[in-house]
Amino acid sequence: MGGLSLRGLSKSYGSLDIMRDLSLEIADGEFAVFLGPSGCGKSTLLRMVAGLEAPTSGEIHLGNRRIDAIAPGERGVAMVFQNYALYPHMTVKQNMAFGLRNVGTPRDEIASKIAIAAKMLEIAHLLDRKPGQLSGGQRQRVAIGRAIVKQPEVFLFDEPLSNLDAALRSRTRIELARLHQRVQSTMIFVTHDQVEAMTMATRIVVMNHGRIEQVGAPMEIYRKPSTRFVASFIGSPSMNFLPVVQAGESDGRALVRLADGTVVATEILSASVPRSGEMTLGVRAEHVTPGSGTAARVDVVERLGERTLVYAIVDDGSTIVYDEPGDVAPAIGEHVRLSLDPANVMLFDAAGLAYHAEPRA
Amino acid sequence: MKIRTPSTATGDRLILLAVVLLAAIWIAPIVWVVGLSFKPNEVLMRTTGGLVSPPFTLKNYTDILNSSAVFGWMLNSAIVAIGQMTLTLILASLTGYGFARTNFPGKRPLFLLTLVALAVPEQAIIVPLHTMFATLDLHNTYIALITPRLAFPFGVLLMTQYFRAISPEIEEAALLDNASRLRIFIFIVLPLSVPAQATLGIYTFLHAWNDYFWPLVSATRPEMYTLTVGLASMQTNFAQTEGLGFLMAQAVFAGLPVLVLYLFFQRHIVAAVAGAPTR
Amino acid sequence: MSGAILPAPSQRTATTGSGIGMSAWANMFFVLPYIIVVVALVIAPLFLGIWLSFQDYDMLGGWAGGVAFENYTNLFSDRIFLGTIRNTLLFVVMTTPAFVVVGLFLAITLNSHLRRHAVLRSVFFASSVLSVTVVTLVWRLVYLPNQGLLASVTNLLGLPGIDPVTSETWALPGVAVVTVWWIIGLPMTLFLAALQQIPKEIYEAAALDRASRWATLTSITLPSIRRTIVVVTLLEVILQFQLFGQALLITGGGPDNRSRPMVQFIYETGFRDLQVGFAAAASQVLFALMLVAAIVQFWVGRSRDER
Amino acid sequence: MKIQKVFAALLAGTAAFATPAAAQPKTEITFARFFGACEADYGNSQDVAHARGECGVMTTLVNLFNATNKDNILVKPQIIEWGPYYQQLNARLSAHDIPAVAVMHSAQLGDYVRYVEPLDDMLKEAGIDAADFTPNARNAVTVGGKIYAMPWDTHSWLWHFNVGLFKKAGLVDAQGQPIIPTTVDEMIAQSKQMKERTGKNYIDIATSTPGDFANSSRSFYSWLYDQGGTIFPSGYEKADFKSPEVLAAIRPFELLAKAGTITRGLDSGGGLSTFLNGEAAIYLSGTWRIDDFLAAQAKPDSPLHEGYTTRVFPSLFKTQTVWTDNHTWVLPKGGTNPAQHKAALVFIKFLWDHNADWARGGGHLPARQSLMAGYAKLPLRNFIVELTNYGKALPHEARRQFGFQSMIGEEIANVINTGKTAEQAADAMQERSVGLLRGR
Repeated sequence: MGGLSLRGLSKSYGSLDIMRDLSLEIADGEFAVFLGPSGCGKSTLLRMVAGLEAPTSGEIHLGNRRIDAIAPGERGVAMVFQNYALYPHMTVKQNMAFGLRNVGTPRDEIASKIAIAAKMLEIAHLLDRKPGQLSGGQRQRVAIGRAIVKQPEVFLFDEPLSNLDAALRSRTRIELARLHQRVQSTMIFVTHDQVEAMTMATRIVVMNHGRIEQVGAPMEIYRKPSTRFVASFIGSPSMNFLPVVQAGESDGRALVRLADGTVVATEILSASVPRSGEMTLGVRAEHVTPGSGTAARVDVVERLGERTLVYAIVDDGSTIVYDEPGDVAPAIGEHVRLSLDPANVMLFDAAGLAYHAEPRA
Repeated sequence: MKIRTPSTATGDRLILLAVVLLAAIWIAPIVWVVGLSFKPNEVLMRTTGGLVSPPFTLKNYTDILNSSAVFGWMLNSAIVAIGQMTLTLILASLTGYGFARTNFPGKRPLFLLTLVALAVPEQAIIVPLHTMFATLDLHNTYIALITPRLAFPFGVLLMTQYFRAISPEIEEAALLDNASRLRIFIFIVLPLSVPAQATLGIYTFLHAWNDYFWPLVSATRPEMYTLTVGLASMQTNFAQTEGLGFLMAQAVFAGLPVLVLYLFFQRHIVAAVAGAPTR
Repeated sequence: MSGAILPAPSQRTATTGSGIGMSAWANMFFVLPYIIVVVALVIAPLFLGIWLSFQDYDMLGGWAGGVAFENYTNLFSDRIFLGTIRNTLLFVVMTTPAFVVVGLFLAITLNSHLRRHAVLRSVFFASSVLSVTVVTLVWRLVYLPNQGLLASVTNLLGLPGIDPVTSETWALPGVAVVTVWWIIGLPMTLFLAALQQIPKEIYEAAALDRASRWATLTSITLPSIRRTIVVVTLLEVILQFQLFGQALLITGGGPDNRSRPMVQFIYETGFRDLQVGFAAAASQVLFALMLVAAIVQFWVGRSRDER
Repeated sequence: MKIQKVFAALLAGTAAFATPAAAQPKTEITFARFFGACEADYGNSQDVAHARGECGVMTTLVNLFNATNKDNILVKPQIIEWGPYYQQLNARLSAHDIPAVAVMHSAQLGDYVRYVEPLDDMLKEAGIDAADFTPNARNAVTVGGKIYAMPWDTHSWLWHFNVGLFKKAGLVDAQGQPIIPTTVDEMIAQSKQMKERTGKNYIDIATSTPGDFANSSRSFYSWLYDQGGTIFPSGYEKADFKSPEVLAAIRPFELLAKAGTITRGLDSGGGLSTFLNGEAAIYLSGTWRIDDFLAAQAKPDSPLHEGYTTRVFPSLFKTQTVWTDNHTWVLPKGGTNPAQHKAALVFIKFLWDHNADWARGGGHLPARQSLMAGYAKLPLRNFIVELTNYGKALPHEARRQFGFQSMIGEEIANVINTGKTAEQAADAMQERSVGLLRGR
């Protein structure tokens, strides 16, 4: 029932194109996260689904209804705003009841729905307070509660965690994931924080400049980013990018040479890689191991507890981050040699398109 | 940076001192007015000083209260002021919301019209306005006393600005809560604009209550007089020299209801909406 | 904050069509009643007034036909009238900043639930409830040469006497002081209402950032209510252009025409001397000045808005 | 329109509360006047003989008439503050909301002449004998040979003396009466002597507000007429302020100001209290103040207790004339139906019969010659009773008399308060008179 289908959506303000011909299917019950930097159009997309903005062209379907022409309140969606947008003059209870009253829900039904939601969100003791008397986290819960009581087919979240402190944010992430398990509704969550996307999403939609860069499950996007943009946006620390030139092939797999002359083997089919042009090698920190290979000098050491990140500078001046598995990290200024895991390096062409390793048959 | 705490305390005291001094300047003439209103007129012909020394009298007030018409005038003033205030608030709020948050063909020119109307001085239209109401045979009615002031462009401008400052997300939330535009206006936007409503309300009430020239030329039948016109009509031709105490008593008498209204309203100006303590 | 992320509401709805709630045409009903009222009660009389300004029309003597621009040419060769333009502009320049600064100061200082602040607010509002007749009567007592309160104070302090009633220099400032005293309540109240819209959290954040009082004022309070400052300035300019009663009743426009405002001129020519057409022409000049002032201010306020 | 009707219907209910219960089928006539309302003191009193002050006399007169008239007439006063009275009247005339009887200053009559009924025949019909008008009153209500109003009084311009100060200054004659100056030089000399001997100002005049500007112009007109001068030597479409007579009528103020013997910048309250407190020797004011000062004189603690007297504004030139004005009653055209018209005549006849009460209680000179002898017997009135023979006003043909009064008064106030010369004032008057007479 709650599958969402966006078909050929475009949005422009005057001559300014925000979004061009965007299509996307979100299955019923999915937790989809729209991820991208600010200005990428993810919020606009969400607002179009909500009905707060009209697409310049294109269609939006929810289940088997086309909803892009109907009023926001009748679409069967509920939204949690970045600033929560609670009604400041109403108590928590009134905030939650407003939407139900508007559609003429019987009084006792409203009361029971609020009671259930309040219990679920542990805000039952706050029902008679006004938003001004609540903490940020409490407001957040009320905003979610206001959405829940409407039992929408689709929940829309517009960066709802960005105003919370770090501890509260991670707790809320878990609660939202739990909530999704429980209500089983479709959820769309907009964020620029890849951690939120990775932790909560069943599917991530990475957006940039009004286009979808990639759609996929979190680990798929993490492992096989389809563009350099996606690769850089996902993962912490950010992926290492090193300029390379092609150095022929070995066994049908591409070889590339780093700036210092080190030749790196990859598992990428050389046939798939364009022959000419500058290339960039991408490799994540956990796939760089110290020991042999490219020479580098340790610049910064970041101890995160469960892992230690070492930032080392290669000859050509670029930085490589790698995981130091052991408890003993190298000293700053120490010279190390780094090898890149051939199975996990990827290449990007000048246009940013990614080429991934191909498992051997 | 380092010595902020003591300096803030000193600053607080200095500012309070300045405000209290200013308040003293502000209240002195008012005290004078009240004081004069309790002095016999004959005494005031010679001197307007010596407020604290006898003789005192209540005659200035009893003279007002003994006028059989005075409560009728007060009722008229109340009807006119409340009518004008209510209608102005409704008009200004609706229009302000329309300009601030909705869109429709011709919005820009219509808003410009409001700005133009803002700059029209009262004196420029009072003669044509009087003629118009005479043609419609509406003088000596409440309609004539109330309607000419309803076109209050400043009220529209004020409400427009105020509505613009309300977070649009709140309205969007209401939109998603399936509220109609009108419901949003009534249940969300209006309650949120209480401080502005109270301000505009006090101002229009005060303006209507103290208005003199228009009711003077429009309400010519004594039973339609407003309080200002009625009280002024009681003054003798030499009121300023012979009836100073009486004049002052009239001022206190006419001003008191507005002051009471302000005391009532100011709770809403410094309102509970945004001003509620966060802790 | 949201404003930075979301496009301005008008912009958004501009492309909306039937996307949100009501249709665009239906939204016009929000403003329609007011537009009808303003056209009937301001614009129509205004045009009648403009027509009158081209007539030789005496209130009792009757209508003597059109005179084209004669009323206007007469106006601009009338020394008294030109003096009233000067006085009016000077008065606006004197009072408007005072209203904004004093009003703001009072609003910011008294913006709290403290009981003593509520009392002080009432004090500053109380003078507004008096009619102009009484206000001027009391202030004439203050300004009375040699015997008045002001004279007593300046004598006591050994200052040179300031005599607003008979001094060409002090007449207009004297009227300005009375005006600020009389109706400071309005700007104060408007600013108070605006201050109520600033979320408390911002101040708490500033306090955590150990922002000084001055920094809080200049970087939080003032920017947050900038629109209201523009609106109050606009209102005060519009109101003070229409100075009338205080000048008429304190100085009568004198001495030597130094405090006669335009509206007094209009009143005297129109209602006392019955030259309705001539007064209408003077009204149009006032209207034009006010319109220019309003547009300039709106434009200044707007261009800052867009930055 | 529809909304208005609904609204009107809604309000009609409320209006009913404010409107007194409908009267019996009486002939109601509206009666527009200033003079104030004083219900508190006079309520329903009909004791005209003991009423004091303009307000008291008018109130009791109307009460008496309503209670005693045999024609079932009800006079409904429509009382308006004096300041904006004529503005309101203009508005009423243009809105065709016209009172049956209205008070009008004779100085205004010229401007309104085409809006009021000519009364020659009606006065006869009402039984009012126009031959009994004083010369001044007759002049005041006659425009182009026709009578347009019933005169009610003459009020004029006086010097009120603090006799005690005059004694102290050595300016009294053998009888202890103030010596009245007869030339400008004498007056200035007196003023200097007064200042030297008593330290007090010689002339006390209110000059700071529009209401006070009349004080200067009344004085100006008086001194101008004393010289046989006029500001309209060649028709009423052009005023002339360049004549020697005009300058001579302004000059005394310039000289007094230079001598520092005239009060500066006082408003009416300040002027009055200055005199009542014995701070000035001569107070420039009208006939209406005599009774107040007599009352003050009677009080032992009053600075006037040593003596108060009054004289017609003295001529410093060849003849004695003085500025006058009059309260009159007019019947505005269209204010009555035939029944009301009759009633209005009955009412003004009643007023006519009570003119003596007005003169006594209101302090003005009566409009009836036959009452003059009786009036002269009132305290101090013997000094002023003659002025109804020689008092003068601007001719009715002169338009904008209010405007001229304010303008002249303002310019003379400038002479007194800011040290302008008589020539400068006259030039300004000349310039401003052009604007006043422009149009129609």
